[in-house]
Amino acid sequence: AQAETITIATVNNGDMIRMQRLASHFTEMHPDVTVEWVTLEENVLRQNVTTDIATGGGQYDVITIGTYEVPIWGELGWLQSLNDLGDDYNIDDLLPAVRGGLTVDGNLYASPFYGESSMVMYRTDLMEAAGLEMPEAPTWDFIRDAAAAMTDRDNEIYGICLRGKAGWGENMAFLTAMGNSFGARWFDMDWTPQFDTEAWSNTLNFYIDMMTQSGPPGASNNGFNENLALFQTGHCGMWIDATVAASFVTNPTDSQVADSVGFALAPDNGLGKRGNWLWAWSLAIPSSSDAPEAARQFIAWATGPDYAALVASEEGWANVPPGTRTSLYENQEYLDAAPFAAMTLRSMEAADPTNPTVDPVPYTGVQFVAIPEFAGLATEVGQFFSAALAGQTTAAAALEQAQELATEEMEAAGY
Amino acid sequence: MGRITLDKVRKAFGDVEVIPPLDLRIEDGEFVVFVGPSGCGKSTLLRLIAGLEDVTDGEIRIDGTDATRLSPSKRGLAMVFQSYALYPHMSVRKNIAFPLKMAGLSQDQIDAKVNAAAKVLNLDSYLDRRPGQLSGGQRQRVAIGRAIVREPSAFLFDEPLSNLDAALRVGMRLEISELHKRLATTMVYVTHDQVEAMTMADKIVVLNAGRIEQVGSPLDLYRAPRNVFVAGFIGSPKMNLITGPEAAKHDAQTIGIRPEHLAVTDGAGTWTGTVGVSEHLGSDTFFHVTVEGFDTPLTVRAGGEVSLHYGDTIHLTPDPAQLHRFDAQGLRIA
Amino acid sequence: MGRITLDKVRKAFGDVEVIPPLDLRIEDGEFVVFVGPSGCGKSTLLRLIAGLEDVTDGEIRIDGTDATRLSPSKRGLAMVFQSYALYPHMSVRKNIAFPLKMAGLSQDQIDAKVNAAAKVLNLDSYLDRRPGQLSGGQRQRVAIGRAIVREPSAFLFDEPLSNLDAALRVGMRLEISELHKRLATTMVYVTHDQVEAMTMADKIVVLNAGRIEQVGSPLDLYRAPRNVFVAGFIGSPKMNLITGPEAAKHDAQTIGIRPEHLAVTDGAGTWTGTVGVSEHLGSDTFFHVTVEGFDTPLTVRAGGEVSLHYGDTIHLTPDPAQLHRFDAQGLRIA
Amino acid sequence: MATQHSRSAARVMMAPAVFLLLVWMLVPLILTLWFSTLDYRPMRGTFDCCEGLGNYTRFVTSSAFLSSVVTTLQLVGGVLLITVIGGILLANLLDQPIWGQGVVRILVIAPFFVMPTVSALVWKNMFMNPVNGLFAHLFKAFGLQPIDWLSQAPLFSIILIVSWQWLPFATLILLTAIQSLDSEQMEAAEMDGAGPLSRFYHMTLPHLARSITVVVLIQTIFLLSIFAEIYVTTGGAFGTRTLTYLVYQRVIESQNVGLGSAGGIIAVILANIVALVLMRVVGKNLDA
Amino acid sequence: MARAVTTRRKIAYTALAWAIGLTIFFPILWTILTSFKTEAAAIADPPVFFNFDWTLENYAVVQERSDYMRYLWNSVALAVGSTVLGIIIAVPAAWSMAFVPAKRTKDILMWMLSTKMLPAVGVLYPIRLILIETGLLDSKGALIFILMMINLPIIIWMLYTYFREIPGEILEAARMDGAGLKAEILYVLTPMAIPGIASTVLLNIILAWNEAFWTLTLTTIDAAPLTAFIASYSSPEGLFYAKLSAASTMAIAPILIMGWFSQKQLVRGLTFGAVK
Ligand SMILES: Nc1ncnc2c1ncn2[C@@H]1O[C@H](COP(=O)(O)OP(=O)(O)OP(=O)(O)O)[C@@H](O)[C@H]1O
Ligand SMILES: Nc1ncnc2c1ncn2[C@@H]1O[C@H](COP(=O)(O)OP(=O)(O)OP(=O)(O)O)[C@@H](O)[C@H]1O
Ligand SMILES: [Mg+2]
Ligand SMILES: [Mg+2]
Repeated sequence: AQAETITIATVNNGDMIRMQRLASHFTEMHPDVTVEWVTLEENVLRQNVTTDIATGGGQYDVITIGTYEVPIWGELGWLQSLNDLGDDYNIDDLLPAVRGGLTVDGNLYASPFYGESSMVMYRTDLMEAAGLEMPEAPTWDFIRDAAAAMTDRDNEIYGICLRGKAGWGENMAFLTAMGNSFGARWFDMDWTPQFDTEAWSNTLNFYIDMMTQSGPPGASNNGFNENLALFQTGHCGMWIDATVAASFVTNPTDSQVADSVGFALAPDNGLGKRGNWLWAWSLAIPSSSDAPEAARQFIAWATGPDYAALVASEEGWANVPPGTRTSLYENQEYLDAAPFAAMTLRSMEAADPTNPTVDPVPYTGVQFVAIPEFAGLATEVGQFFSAALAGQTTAAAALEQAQELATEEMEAAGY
Repeated sequence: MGRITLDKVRKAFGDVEVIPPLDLRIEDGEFVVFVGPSGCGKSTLLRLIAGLEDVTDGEIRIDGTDATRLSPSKRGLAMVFQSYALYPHMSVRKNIAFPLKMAGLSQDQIDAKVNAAAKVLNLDSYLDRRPGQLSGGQRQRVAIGRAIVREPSAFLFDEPLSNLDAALRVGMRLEISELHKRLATTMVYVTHDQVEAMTMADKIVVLNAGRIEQVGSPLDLYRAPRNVFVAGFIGSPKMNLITGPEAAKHDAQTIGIRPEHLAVTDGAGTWTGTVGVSEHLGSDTFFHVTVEGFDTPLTVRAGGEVSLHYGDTIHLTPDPAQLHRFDAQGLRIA
Repeated sequence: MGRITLDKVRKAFGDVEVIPPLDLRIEDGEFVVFVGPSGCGKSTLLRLIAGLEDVTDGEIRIDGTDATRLSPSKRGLAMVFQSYALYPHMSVRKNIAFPLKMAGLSQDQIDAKVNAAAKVLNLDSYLDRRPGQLSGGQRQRVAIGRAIVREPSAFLFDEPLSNLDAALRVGMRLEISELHKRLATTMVYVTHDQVEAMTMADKIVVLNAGRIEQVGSPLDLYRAPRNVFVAGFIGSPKMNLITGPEAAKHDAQTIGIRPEHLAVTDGAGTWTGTVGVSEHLGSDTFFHVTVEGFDTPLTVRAGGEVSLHYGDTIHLTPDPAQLHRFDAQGLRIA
Repeated sequence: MATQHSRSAARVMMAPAVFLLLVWMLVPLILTLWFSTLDYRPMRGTFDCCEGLGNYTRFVTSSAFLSSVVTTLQLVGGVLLITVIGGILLANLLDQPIWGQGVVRILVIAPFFVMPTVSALVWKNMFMNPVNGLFAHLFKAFGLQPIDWLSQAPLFSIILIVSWQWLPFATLILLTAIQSLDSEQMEAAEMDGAGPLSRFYHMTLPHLARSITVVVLIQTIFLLSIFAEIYVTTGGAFGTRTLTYLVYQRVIESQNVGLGSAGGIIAVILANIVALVLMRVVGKNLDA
Repeated sequence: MARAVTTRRKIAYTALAWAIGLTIFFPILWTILTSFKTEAAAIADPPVFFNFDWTLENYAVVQERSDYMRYLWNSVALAVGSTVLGIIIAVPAAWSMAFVPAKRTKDILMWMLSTKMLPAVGVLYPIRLILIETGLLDSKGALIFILMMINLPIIIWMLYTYFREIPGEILEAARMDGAGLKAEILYVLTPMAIPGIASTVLLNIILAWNEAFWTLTLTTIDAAPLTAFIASYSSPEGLFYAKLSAASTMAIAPILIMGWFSQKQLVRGLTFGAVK
């Protein structure tokens, strides 16, 4: 084969950077392929990748995208089908929920690199000091009370850290998932926005009250990274967020609280849905790629079953990208090295993207609505909610604005 | 080799006619000075000759050939500007060499000419300085040097001395006069300083509002100004101009008498007046004398040792041979 | 009401002594002119009096009280700067009113004074213009107006006319002289133009390298310069200074004779020389005459009608009464 | 100067710049104008003709539009106020005799060299973060409750960051202007009895008028398109969404190119109105 | 104004100026200091200033992840390239405006400036589509051209204000001396305007260096400059202050150093004809 160069666009998080580091193994196996990396912050990446693919720029051969984009882009024909990644790929090993989210009309359009759900991470020492014990499947009320009990503002310990930063992938991911457990939904079966419902009011008020009472200052600017930093430096009693965070908070080199972290399922309200989400960062090939074959080889390598072993041998089992393959959770070495593995798997299994809410909805997606308008709409709604969290407006007013905006947008979009 | 002819040359800036149609002949080798009050169009006329402005109408001929549409660089003239316009980023040597370089001369030829010019102008020891490191007089010389090397058919000077202080001005005046004697090249020189005009010119052109009032040798203008304007303009201090009944006595609208042609006479005189401010220069004294019936005081030049005081009454007698008479149009009555 | 006394005033910028200890008395109502070559310290001395520079040593008294450490605004003096230093963003009216406003006068008082000053200076019709819209002479008048309204005990002028053209300079010179006559306020005036010095001053202070060379009335300086420097500096054209055997004949190191005191004599004369360049001003003619044995040509002033030509041989006779003699130190021999 | 010759030369010499700028302005502008009349939503796969003015009405009537215009004006106005006033004071201070003036000037200039992204990141994380930020540490050291800058005073915080970047520019220009103030004029004012404050008010300030105009003009041009600072810090939340940012949201986040293009055209129109007003109000200062 | 300033006043001014200067500079200083800290020390409370364990580890980490030199080279190429190109186009235009002013000159200038007000994101799609059509996406050439166009109005304006201060007589002198238009601009105008041109160049290098919209949206690898480099550090997970600081320091250091070395030049020229 003649020499090819593939350009890979990826997010600047730990697993991806590790992949970048290990890519030399790939190029050893494929000396005819040169790999170029474009590592960007998540939002910049999404912006660049989206504009590129929407205008058919063909700048990238492999892109890192989430479960939100895959079905939409797949349907638009922007992605190449990945049905034949080779025999070694073992497609049936993929977790069904994840695989389902990446498949459109029976075609796999992206191969999951790692998957995640969300769960409760908490400080065992603080929980103990508060005289409480975390159940495996806590309720929201328990979380609220425990948070209040753990909070010690004088020592800058805040019972609960949650996402507050505006963005569809930030606070709205959390709030949408949380809303699911409160019986809330974005739209009814006629695509009518539902922010004027009791369920949403309960969700938002509960969230704001709890954060006001037990959350850290400036929570309205905290996203995943900010909360991670807070938790790692011992400022948080509990943190409900992505399961991948588990490996960071238990890693003693980065985390000051590594030895006192416990895990629990995301809370519920007894309505049959938990407030956890499902997400997978996946690798896909834009239709405009000019080196699809090499890109395919790369994806097969990076998301194939052997990659886990490679990471394990180079950096240890704890660093293996989680949440994509059943086989990983059957590997005892992994389960030993990753105390959070079982909880991660349970959380992922508890999320149901095709049937995310208590009442029926016309859309799929747990913490998002898989329609193109969602990102823009949810980001703006997120700004209303973030402002409510910051105390600049009330929950009721924020919901009203959200309802108004959503109605406007949905009408314009022709629903 | 330096004959410049202006034929009905007219210049308007937009709607404003700055120079109405004007004819002028400048002969080869002549030193012609344009004088006139500020804003009368001296610079404009010079720049028309140089080609730095387009003429609106008329024709400019240099040595007989039509140069009206020629670009400045093609006219074979050299110009020395009021601000000297030296190239500040070049050494004196480079400044002088610039026109030669533009003409495409070889480096040897350039060096030879620059050195020759520097010798003539006493600039040898400054050749490697920048203009900024020179005194005003030296800069002036560099500007002249730059003009000389081109061996132009005529030099154009626009108030070249007005930025120098009085003492230097006298010196440079002499240098330029000597240069003219030596090179015998046509020179057109603009100034509003009439001492310069008088001392340097072969021929003075007195301009007023773009019009030529008189053309002639300095002494012609001094002795026989063609009209009141020239009379008042040439000579320092100014000629005393008297109108009214006193002028009528001489069958004129205006009579003029220069301060140096008024004698202070003991006992009796033509006019009687009161001494006002007097200016003692040591060598001379200028009295301002108020004469009853005259609109303006008369200026009288007397020797340095005359002692008259503020308020003294004196008698003045004009030299009848030097009395100038002008008619109602302001023209000289012969 | 305007007596200024400098007592051993010394000024050094860092290590450089610009003005060695110097004593000077300026009487009330006097018009004192500082002259001297460029860089001799005229401006510095004026600025010391104004308070714009600190004296290094010595004392300045104004009307008998020690003003050495007083701030400029407290000294009751007004200054007119060479650049006029008008406030470009204010109308003429505002410019003139500014010192009054600063003094806290009421608007009525201000208006009255400004109008009075404008009348005196003929500025009535320009009061609402900006300085940028005025001619040089008008600006000069505004600057003076701003000084007048404060009714200072003395005016300080730093080369106020040097930015004006020759004709205007003559006019403004007269205006300032008249102003002095009218106000009878002390004026201290810096110039390097000796015509200004001669015509305006009651008392001239000749400075050279920060030292006073001579103080006296214009005619004193003209008639009896205390040393060679003053002799060469005062008078225009310059005094002819002759050294060598010719001077020795008069028992002097140097003898001096002014151009106007050299007579052109027919037949025979004291000195014989050859005519070089001659400058015809109409009223006068200046000849540059080379005399054998003299280092520099002599300048001779003759009447306007004398006709001598380049290369003619002439005889010159100095007026013995006007011959100045100087010793080896350059001091006048009485 | 102005001969036929030089005038035609001038036309030729202007041509490349004018032509390029014209193309640079017109081609995207026309494309944008065209897009703005389309239902162009790449994510929906629509590229359909003839929304007419629909996108414009939607953009203008959306609840976000008016507040974004107000925010833009507040941001630009706030930064101008801080930088101009701060610049004048600082320039005056730096004009005084001080030891190490050169070094101080270097310190003051430095923020101008910093990339907007970097400065926003540094301010947001290392200074304004309510837990780990330096301000928070400082507040705690004084026993105060740390402020969450970016949510409690979001616009002010952004104004602060942007002002920090532009203060050097204003200071430099004003400093040069102050130093060009004719010293004789100041001395004349002093002789006229004006104290330091009067001199500042009556001489320095009017002298600075022209430079202030230039600062305002140039900064406005740059400030109207402020983006990175908002993107990094608040992402347009908490009432910090400027018009530029709103357009960004429409084009990039909502992937509604038609609507965003309409917004872009409106932004161009508004910016030019601001520019015109600016020229009218202060422009005559430019041509003294 | 050569009156002695009392030492006391000078001390007071000095203290105040230094205090303000250091305050303004502090964020940069703090960033540089933090880049040498461990992540833990970077968020220590109370903050540590100098007494921490200095480490170069952050730089090593950053360098390992992204090839700094390539970004740096791209930044240099874009900044210098666009500026040089801009100057070449702007000098003749500014010459025309300054020395052959017409009635419309002022309007043209203002029009040029107004092209800078186009909100970049509004024309992102058109520009991208054009680049895709021409195959110039992620090419330094295209980006150099775009950055040049963005800053061209400023370059022209600055040069225009400098040129206006050059006495026209000198150019006329050159004409009289036989110089054609090219010689006039090349040998007389340009050398005389060197200080002005230099500061224009400096300012535009800074502006181009810091431009973060187009450089980010139109590049991937071949043309990606330091703004793209920094975009991959803006919020990585976990503790990142020290790494962010290291990356920030690397991104701003070259331009900061250049700015400091040439600050005299910059200060002298950064006046946009604001003075006089
Ligand atoms: N480029 C121009 N546009 C319009 N009017 C002009 C221009 N140049 C000169 N003028 C006008 O033409 C007239 C003559 O100007 P010119 O410069 O020739 O006068 P001048 O005799 O040289 O005066 P000065 O002694 O002050 O130098 C003046 O009224 C002037 O305002
Ligand atoms: N602020 C200063 N610092 C150092 N030296 C100075 C300062 N001001 C003036 N001098 C020096 O003091 C000397 C006298 O200067 P001054 O300005 O008083 O001269 P001047 O007689 O007014 O000259 P001119 O006729 O050129 O105005 C000069 O040598 C000058 O260089
Ligand atoms: Mg002129
Ligand atoms: Mg002086």
